[in-house]
Amino acid sequence: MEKKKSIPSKIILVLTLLFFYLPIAYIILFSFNDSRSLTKFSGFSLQWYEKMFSDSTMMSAVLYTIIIAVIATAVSTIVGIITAIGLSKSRRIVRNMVEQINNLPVLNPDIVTGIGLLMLFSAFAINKGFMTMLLAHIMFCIPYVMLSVTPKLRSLDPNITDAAMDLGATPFQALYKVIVPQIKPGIVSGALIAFTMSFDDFIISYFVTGNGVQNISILVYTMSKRVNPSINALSTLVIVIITVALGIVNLVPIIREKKKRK
Amino acid sequence: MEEKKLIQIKNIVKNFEDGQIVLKGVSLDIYENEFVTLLGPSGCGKTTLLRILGGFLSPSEGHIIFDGDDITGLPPYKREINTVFQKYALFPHMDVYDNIAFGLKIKKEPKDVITQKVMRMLRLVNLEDFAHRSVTEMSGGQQQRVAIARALVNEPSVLLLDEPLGALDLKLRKEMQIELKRIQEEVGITFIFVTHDQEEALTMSNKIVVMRDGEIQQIGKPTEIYNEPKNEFVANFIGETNIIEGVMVDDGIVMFEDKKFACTQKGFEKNHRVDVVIRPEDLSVVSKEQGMLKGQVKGQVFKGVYYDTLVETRVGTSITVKMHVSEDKPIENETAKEKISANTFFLDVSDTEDLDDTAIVALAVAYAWDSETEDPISIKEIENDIKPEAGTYNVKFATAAGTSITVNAIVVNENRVVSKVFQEEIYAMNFFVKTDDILDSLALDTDLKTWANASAYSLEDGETVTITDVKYDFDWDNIAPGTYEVTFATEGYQYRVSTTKQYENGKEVGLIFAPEDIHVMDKEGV
Amino acid sequence: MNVTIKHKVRIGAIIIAATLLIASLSACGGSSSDAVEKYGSDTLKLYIWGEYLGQNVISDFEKQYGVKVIIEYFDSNEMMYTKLLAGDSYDILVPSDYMIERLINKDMLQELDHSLITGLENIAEGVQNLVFDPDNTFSVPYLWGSVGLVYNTKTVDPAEIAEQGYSILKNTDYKGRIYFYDSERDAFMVALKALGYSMNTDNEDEINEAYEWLIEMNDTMSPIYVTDEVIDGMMSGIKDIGIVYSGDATVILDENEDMDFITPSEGTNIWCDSMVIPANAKNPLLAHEFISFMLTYDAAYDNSETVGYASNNQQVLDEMSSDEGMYADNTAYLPRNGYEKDEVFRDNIVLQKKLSELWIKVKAR
Amino acid sequence: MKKFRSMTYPYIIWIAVMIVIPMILIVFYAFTVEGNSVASIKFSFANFIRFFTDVIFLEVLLKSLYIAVVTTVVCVLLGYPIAYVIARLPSRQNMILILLITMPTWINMLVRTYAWMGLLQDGGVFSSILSVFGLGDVQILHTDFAVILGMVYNFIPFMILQIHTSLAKMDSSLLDAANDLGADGAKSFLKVTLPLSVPGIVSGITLVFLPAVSSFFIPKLLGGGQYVLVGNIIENQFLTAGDWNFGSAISLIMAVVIMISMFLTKKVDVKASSNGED
Repeated sequence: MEKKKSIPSKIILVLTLLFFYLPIAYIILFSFNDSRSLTKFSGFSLQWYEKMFSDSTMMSAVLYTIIIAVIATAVSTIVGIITAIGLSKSRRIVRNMVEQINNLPVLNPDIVTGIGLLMLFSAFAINKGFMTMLLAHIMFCIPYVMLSVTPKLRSLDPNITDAAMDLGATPFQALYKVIVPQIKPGIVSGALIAFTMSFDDFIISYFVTGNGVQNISILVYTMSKRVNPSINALSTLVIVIITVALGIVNLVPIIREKKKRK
Repeated sequence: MEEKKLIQIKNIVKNFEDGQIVLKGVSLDIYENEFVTLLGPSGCGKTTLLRILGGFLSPSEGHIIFDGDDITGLPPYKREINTVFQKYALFPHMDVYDNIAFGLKIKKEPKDVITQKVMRMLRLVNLEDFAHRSVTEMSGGQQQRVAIARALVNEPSVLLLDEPLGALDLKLRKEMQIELKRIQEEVGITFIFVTHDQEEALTMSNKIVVMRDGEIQQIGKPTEIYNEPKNEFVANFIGETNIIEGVMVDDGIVMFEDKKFACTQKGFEKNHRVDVVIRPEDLSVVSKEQGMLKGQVKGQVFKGVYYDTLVETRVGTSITVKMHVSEDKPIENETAKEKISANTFFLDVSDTEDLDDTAIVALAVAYAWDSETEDPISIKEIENDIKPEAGTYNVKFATAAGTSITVNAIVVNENRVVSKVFQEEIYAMNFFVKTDDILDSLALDTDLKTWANASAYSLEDGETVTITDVKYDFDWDNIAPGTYEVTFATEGYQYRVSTTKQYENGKEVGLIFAPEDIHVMDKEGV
Repeated sequence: MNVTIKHKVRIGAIIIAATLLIASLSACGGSSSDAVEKYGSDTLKLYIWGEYLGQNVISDFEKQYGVKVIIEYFDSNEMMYTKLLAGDSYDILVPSDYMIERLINKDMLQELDHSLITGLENIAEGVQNLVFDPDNTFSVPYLWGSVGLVYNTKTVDPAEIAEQGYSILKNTDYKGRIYFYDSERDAFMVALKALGYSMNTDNEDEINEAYEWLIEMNDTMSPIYVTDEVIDGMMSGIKDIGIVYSGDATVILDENEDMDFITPSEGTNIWCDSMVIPANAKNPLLAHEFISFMLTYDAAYDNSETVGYASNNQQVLDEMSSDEGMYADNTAYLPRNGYEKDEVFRDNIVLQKKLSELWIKVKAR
Repeated sequence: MKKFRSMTYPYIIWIAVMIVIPMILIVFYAFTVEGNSVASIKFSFANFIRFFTDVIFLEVLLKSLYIAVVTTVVCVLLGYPIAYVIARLPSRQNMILILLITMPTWINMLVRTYAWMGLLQDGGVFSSILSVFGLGDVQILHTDFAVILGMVYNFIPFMILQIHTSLAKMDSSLLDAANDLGADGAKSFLKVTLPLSVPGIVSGITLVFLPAVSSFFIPKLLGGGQYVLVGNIIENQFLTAGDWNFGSAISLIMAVVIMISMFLTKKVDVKASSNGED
């Protein structure tokens, strides 16, 4: 009942966090190293950042990553919500079928999904590149959105739409005035997952991309052969972006709460 | 049944990390095979006390003496006490049998013995056939029984029950009450039962402990608690009752409603302020003449066997104002095909500050509508030159299309009635309305209050008092132009009386009661 | 209500922003209309080995022609080939000899229009009329070199390595101290040469012997299989011996004077990576310009200097290796010329498939 | 309601194209040979025969499974106590810690794996630490240890989160009940907490095992070129060797293997939670 922290548990926590954050700290530290060495820190410098920003391949990789993540998130969120709501009203068979298929990309190893799409695109002779990558990302993002929205929908009072329509709302007014606001938390978390999924994806992108379109992961993978501290700089950039994004998503509600209380 | 003390609770204090104090020094003795009920509203500390007894919480101060030795620091699993938890806390990964057997298995009792005991318990709570059912697929009542069996099988000398019936529907609840009582008598051990349901407490316990804000208000047999509540809180909490302020004139003589009555209480010093409690069933309605108290029937609720009749022995503070009803027609704007209507209105000087457009529109009953479709049209602009001093001012209402009407706002001085008895004042204004306004009204009483701007305040704390009563002598459905009187009143002295006969509202009646039915209690005495 | 409106707006904004970004992305690199009307498009898609371009060649080329170069890197000819099969289109490829041979046989290249290429005369002797494309019908050399061993003179006796050649890779004194090259071709080249066979053999027994050789090496020496990692590895002297491409060796020797390079007497793979224009190229005109540009002295110099491989431009080659040249006393820069045991890889799909499978088996042990 | 239903139709088409067809393609390719163009169809088991008749491929498969299993076990053994400790913290810190643990997972897996490359370098941070104990030139990078470490690092958060949720949503009064019925801390953990968190463990296992079996860049980056797991072979078949048929066959086999192991774990789950006590 009364929860307290014992010494061993403290130790466990400290070690855990150490384990999780050591590599990240390492990346950030060595992105400021003034030599190419990945083993000894010989002095502070920003040269790798300069190199990164002047390197058009890296920059375009960053750009592609962000663009794709943003679009994929937006699209998959909208589609995800609409479909989830639709399903919640659909016949059981339909729902189960869709949910089953939906789980395939989640349960399948990414590599399988990746090669599947690879073959799909070349079967239809679609030129691989930005579009294929975007489609792929949307494809694997939607299920995550639905997974986080559906439970919220289940917990809704089934009469609520009827109530709205009884009060004169058209089905779609009922949708965006009554349902959507209520499942908002689910939507937010779904969108967040989608974004990071897309932002971090390597395997699937690796198989479906082409024609010089690379996202950060692919870039890191192809560059990791040679020591290249700009990768650390790039990684630091990624870390910052993601941390900020998360910070916003997690802190905003808390701050709101605080405001409310006052 | 007064036997030896089983548990002594010695001024237990509990305050949580966040500083709030849940128990403020509670002391209580519990005897063998008693059925003790801790009764109180949520947050009164009853559950905390139970958890302390169970050993799930440790008190900040005080001691628990169990059978002579101090068990304050003893962990739950070393206590001869078992608990039936609020939501049963059955182990979802075990079936009924294993749930019940859990404690015995922990004690490493031989298999056959375990089977023996579990089966006996299942019989006790009559669930023989459910031994290997999964607890998750059982009804609330059944889970309840399993929880009890699981606790009892360990043969504790005390069983703690934390609102065990809370989750059940009314019918099941009633059954389980009897069931529980039966079990308690059968196994003959002490039950300590937590609830916020006074009826439950009254029907089951042989000792009730009424708690409030971490303090014990009263300890006693159900009858004592019911008939001689220690204070207003207990009296109210233990059921519907009439509580009247009064003065203990002398031993055996109490005065309320300016009349002296005989009563049985003694021992108060002279002219001591008291609360007088008369239970509804102790009052009876007689003809006005022979009543000890006279009043008017205010309403009746059929309660099944009897009527719950409200008798008002004294009207509350009231005020009467004039309602001028005219037949003025609305102003029509041909070009814009609009109609607009508003009335001259009175208001008090004190109203003129914080007077906003919505208030003005409400007072003037101003509104505009499309002369063809009858659709309402919003009033866009409101001009007024109202000043905070007596006088007549102009108020102009206009729609976007320019359709406008001008009425008077008549500011007058105070128009209020103060009542010493109830320490409150009521206040209202004369007002003008159109016949249509009345005909269109959906809830006339409320509208009248709005139009007359009627309100009432307590003089003690300045709180607003609700106006319960609006009287008028016109016929709502076919009102003719003219001037009418409207009276607004607050609630007066009302008595709850359980009657078998039905009385129509407004009937003048009398009330009688016997001296022994009056219970006098010290004002806020504990 | 306004909740969702906001929502919409936000998403709308995002999409707009995104599209703008794309626009800016494709725009950046100073797209100039004249480039468009001259070549039909102002972007050149280059598919080339990683770590294979001079510091400034690309930016220079972009400036000079007012175009944008999209670069994609491959780390094996096979990877590039598969991509092509998958239908990706590029304007310039820079694969190796045998792969070019295969592309030619599969009609996946277009003939070069020599009238559009300047500087063919500068091509270094070492890479003139190569077997797979004698008169540069399809390809123009980019960089070339050989494969040899880089070793740490502090820990490995030059005499010993000179005398043992590739066999030193099975010398258990150096167990756990060697980098082996992670590509079926080079692995089998080493094995076959060590055994004294031709690296283009398709004799089952010889191949199996080589396979055995590799397995034995793998089991006794616990080597680390790497590709470009070898460069940093040897630079910082993590291991003592490594199979290294001459150019990489040049860079290594440049960085770490303890290291030396040797082309074993058993012979080696003299290879040449050349620029070709695939059949499905979208912008062949610009591609030709690119080839010419890469033949110019400056570009060639930049490439050779940064990457360390033998230049396709004779003048550059001479200068680099001349006494005051930057690779004057760098044993790795100038490939061995005209040694009878050295060979050029020929294309042989069957062998290729077999090797790649055998190689996986070796590694997977 | 009809209106709402119709909202699903576009997505149904979408998944048909983007999910179902690719799966069909994999199966199709797996059972055919010759050529990556859909045009030339030759049905055969050749790919499977090739896989199962060759010890090496089986060895690779086994090795992948071995690595995945070890990873999973380590994740459970380390993840459980962590999750447990966190779950017992007061809600505020609890929330913060969960956030801290999820944070890294948001950051690119490749980036984090790359970081380990640097940390495990010969002469890098770790070997320097080791050299303090006179183990200077112990090879860490390019070893099983490195690969498993990398996988654990990348996948353990899933395990922790799963277990944590299962512990967090467990009604604390169950523990009170256990105590009340005579079980001390240890006993009530073994008989109540543990069995009730089995579902969490199982879903955690699936979340770790799945990517671990198929992962190919962690072994490539941390294991070096000689480190071949199923994932690497598949990658190689598709991107280097260009034999899509064989590649599909292997991924099909892998998928089946995974399904089987999932099925088995599920069974364990059912049993465990049905008779958690004793």
